[in-house]
Amino acid sequence: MSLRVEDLRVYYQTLEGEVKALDGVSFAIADGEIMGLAGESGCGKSTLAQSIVRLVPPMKLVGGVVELDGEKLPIDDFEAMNRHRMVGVSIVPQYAMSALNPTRKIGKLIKELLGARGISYRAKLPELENRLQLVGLPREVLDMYPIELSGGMKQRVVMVISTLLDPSLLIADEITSALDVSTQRAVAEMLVDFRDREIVKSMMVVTHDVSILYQIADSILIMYAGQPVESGPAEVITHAPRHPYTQLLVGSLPQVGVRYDEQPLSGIAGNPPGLIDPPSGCRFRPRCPFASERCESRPPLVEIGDGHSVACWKVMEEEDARV
Amino acid sequence: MSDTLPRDTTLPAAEGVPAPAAPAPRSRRSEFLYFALRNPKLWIGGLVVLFFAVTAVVGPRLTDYGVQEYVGPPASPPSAEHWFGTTTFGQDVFTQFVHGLGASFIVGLLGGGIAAIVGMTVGFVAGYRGGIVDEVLNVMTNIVLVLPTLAVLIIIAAYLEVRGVVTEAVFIGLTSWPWAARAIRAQTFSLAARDFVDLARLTGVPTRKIILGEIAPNMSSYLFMTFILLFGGAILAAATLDFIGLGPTDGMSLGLMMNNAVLWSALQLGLWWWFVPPGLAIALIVGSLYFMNVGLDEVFNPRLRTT
Amino acid sequence: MLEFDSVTKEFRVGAFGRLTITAVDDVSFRIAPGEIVSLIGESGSGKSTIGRMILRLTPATKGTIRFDGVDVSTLGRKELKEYYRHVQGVFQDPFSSFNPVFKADRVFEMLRSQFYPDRSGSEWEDRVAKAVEDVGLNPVQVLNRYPHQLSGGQLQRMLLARALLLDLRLLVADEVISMLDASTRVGVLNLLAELRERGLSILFITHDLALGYYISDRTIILRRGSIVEMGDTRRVFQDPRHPYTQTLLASVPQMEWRWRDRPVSAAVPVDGDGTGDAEPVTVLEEVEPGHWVAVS
Amino acid sequence: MRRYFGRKLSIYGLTFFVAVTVNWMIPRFMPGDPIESMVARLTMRPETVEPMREYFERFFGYDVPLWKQYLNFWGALLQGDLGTSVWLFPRPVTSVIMGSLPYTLGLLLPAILLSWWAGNKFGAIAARNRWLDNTFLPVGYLLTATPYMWLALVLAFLLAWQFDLFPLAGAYSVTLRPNWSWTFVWDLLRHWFLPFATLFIVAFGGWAIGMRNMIIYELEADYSRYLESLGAPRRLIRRYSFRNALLPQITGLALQLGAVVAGALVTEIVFSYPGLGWVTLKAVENLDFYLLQGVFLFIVAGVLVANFLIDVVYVLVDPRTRLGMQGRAA
Repeated sequence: MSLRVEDLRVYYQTLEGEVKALDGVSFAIADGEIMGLAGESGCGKSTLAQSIVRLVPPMKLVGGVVELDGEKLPIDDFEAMNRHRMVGVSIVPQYAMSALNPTRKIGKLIKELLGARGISYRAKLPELENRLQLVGLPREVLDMYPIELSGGMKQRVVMVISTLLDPSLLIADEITSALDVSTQRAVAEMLVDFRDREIVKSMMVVTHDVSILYQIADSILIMYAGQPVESGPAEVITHAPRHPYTQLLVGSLPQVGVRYDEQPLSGIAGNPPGLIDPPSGCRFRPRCPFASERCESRPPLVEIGDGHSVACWKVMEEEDARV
Repeated sequence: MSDTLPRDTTLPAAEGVPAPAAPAPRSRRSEFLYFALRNPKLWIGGLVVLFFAVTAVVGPRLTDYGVQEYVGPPASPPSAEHWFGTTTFGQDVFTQFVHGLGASFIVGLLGGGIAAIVGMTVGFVAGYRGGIVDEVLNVMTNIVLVLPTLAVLIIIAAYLEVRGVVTEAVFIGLTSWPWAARAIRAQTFSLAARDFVDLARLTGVPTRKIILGEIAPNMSSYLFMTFILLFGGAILAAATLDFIGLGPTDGMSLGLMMNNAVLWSALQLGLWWWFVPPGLAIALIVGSLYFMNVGLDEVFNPRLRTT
Repeated sequence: MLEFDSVTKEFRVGAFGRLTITAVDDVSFRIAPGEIVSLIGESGSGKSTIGRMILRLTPATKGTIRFDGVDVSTLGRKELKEYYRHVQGVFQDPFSSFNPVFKADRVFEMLRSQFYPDRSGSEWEDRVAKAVEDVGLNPVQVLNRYPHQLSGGQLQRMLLARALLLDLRLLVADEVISMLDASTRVGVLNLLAELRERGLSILFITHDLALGYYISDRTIILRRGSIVEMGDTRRVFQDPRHPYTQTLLASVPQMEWRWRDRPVSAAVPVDGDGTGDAEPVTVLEEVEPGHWVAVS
Repeated sequence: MRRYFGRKLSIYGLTFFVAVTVNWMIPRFMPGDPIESMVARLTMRPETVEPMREYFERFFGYDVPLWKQYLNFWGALLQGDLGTSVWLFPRPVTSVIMGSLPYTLGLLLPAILLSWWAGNKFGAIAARNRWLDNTFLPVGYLLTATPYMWLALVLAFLLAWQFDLFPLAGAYSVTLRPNWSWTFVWDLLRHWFLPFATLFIVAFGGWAIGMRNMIIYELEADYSRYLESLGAPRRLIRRYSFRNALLPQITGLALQLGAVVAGALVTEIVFSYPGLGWVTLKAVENLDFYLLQGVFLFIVAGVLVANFLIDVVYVLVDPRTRLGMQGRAA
């Protein structure tokens, strides 16, 4: 098991109260696995990505355990986490295009970053050049300032830096969403390549776009309002989801081949709930067409098939009926 | 399908891509008020400024002496009779002080006000119109910006035989606007690129109304802060000018008090009560204005709030 | 109805406009009444600039844009207002389309004061309520609220309601749903399709091929300011002739087939379509009735 | 790069042109007659008034058409001729200014450079220490708001009058003749210290506050967040932030020049320090307009030159300006 997250609770401190951005999140990522984390804005996916690497105020760890390769990560101890960052767990942030110090040449930045860990830049240089080649960049970028690179090039440099020390887990936070279609595919495939070459052991790809995950992820975790609702193999989640939210979500995605005049899609009524005082029980209840009284208590995430777990009373009933 | 549940979450903007920029709670105004009342920088600064403003208004009524009147024993230290002591000639320092305070506030309000109006006009027009208009205004702004303001003021004031507080304020206002124009231009520029401005244009709203009705309200806090800084700057500029002896030829000002003190050897005679109050008042007023500005910045700019 | 005829747009950049960038290069197309045309392109393709030129938010450098045969660049202040009575736009970012310091329904009031200054209070209110209901919103829940109290989907619908209060004939919809969440975007998309059924023409600008395919009758593929392929949406998607269209289609993430089964051979692009060498001069050639492809 | 400097230089050139023109215009179009007041001061006997006025009018070139006066003005200026001082008649203005310039520069340069350096260092330290930050912030704002002359007065009163640690006035003791002996240099330094300290302290407050605000901003920038995510040590992140925060402070230096020069003028007046400020006061007192205008031109020219030097430094330290200039869209 590369990453194991158990009942993670991270709240945001705000004026009106605590925003329960992550409220009891459990999942695991196996060695060599690419897990996709998807959901709408405000579901907690980015909070999850950030809190594993850099948990700072107003984020607050309320409970739960994060284990990497069997070792507990001190995610709420900023200094103690430094030992694990970049080596154990690394992130390619959403803001990758502006993540490089504008007044340092890329090579010097990397040199100073490595130097702070007592690693020799010169010894690492051949590998660094390899990696740059891997993402389609010439070695000359090392002698350039970020302003000399295009947005896409900067993002690739960040991908190389984040993975330079072969982290056990790489978190890719919405890295394809700002890109054009043709670039999106290239970058997404690079992530797979990183895993295939064992540069990183496992990966968590955070995105709002489920169809990207179908392309590159082994498994998918769907979150809603700070809680996981369904997880399982990518094929199952995209083509045979069981949770009503996942079903509606996947059903609302336009695909090339689907036209309004032939096969109109429908969205999900309503909006996600506020997370200061979320609905009790199942948080999808107010928008769910199948909601019943039972849903007033929170459904547990239960495994119903091979690696396929769902948090829904209705699904559990159906499963029970089948047995 | 309906899409009608109100959105009442206040998740930080980091969440997901399509998230709007930090949704504010129920009402912006009440949120600003909440922070304004809890911002010590703002109300401490405000109280100090208010204290001096009240002194400037009420003070002249507390004293029976004329500003230039020789009323007491020369060079006497503060006493119950003469709160701030007397000058080498026996003028009452307190009387001069409260009158000077009034002049400072007038110069500040008027000079700061004029600078704010010029700065806003130039900034709005340059930022909204762009292109060649922007280029020309920009060159103009840069010229006035690099010209050392005080040196220009000295030259102008030196040739004016009769100078009043108002003339002084006007000239200060006309030379101190460039940085404000620059800042407002930048803000306008970014606001003009927002879609609601395009939408107003698609509704046929004329340019002037778009600037005043759509863009300006979005930077009202910023404009207010700009005015506060210009206000403080004008007080300082006037004090410096007065100190060189180029202030108002009639009446009293805080800078003039210090000028007189130096001229009539207050330093050599150790008459500290003559020059300490005016300068201290200026430092406290202008410092408080700057301090308020920081407080306001924290109120309007959530990123700067501590805790 | 709308003719976009050999239009070029150059932007001047740098101090005193020393450099020029050609954002739109000799583009021509037409939009017929009741037609949804999707304009698909990546960043830097000039698609938004075309929309802004139609809305006269930015002037064209060369060429003419005609609406009902009238050159829109010649419109005076009064005529322009009449033009806006028929042609309106909705933009990408709903939160940027509303002035954050005012209540969201101010867009209706602004419209009234400019276009219907003589309408009385209650009659106008009824019209607004009707328009709001027409776009699937509950007036009680959206009127008299600040923009930040509403969701992106609600705001975009409000903007559509605003446009519908006029005698709208052409709507320029510039990436209107790309900032909305998956669960709400289909609703807005369907609403656009319904509006078309009432006779409205829509220029649907997007970077997302799936959205273009879902909603439009005709498709224009734009690249670096030029049209590379144009035709009936089904034909363009099912039988793409231009290599660029083919690459785009191969890159769209689908849930029906996997990328790994259909490799693209071309070198990995770093930045979509923003960089690269100068394009050779091309002309559009009709490869089948109504289906045009750029050839050199 | 050449374009960038070309643009800057043309702005400065234009500014100088405007300054000279204003300088020329003011005495001619302002109410009041400078020659009249000059003559009034200089003449003893009534019968000499008329010849005196004629002499001055010819001397200052008022007897030719306006456009010619303007050209002559430029011509004289380019030859370094700024007219004749009335106060120290018949010394040329240029010579009066040249005599006082070293004193002003001797105050300004160390005060500006040292306060900038120390203020930035201190601001960076304050930003990382909450207690220091909370105590320093009010003090800092008070310092920047302090009128230079007032601090000068207070320092002079306390350190020179009350405790007699420093001399109260002048650039050196009247009993000494300028020479390069230790006694004289020490005396010079003792006289220099208080005016210098005044300029240093007020400017210091401004730089420290500026740096504190900038560095807090930089520490929250995306690149700092990314470095934190990579587990980079705080030291490294602070170093980067400091360096990046220094860049706007360099621009700030250019913007503050005028204010510091003004501060130097009034500080010199308090300490009767024989620099340009003291000369200005004398010129104002003696209605010596030609001297006043000469000082004005000198200050403008000095500020413009300093601005240009700062531009050069900025380009050297910020790669963004250097690279952004190579034909990229601004």
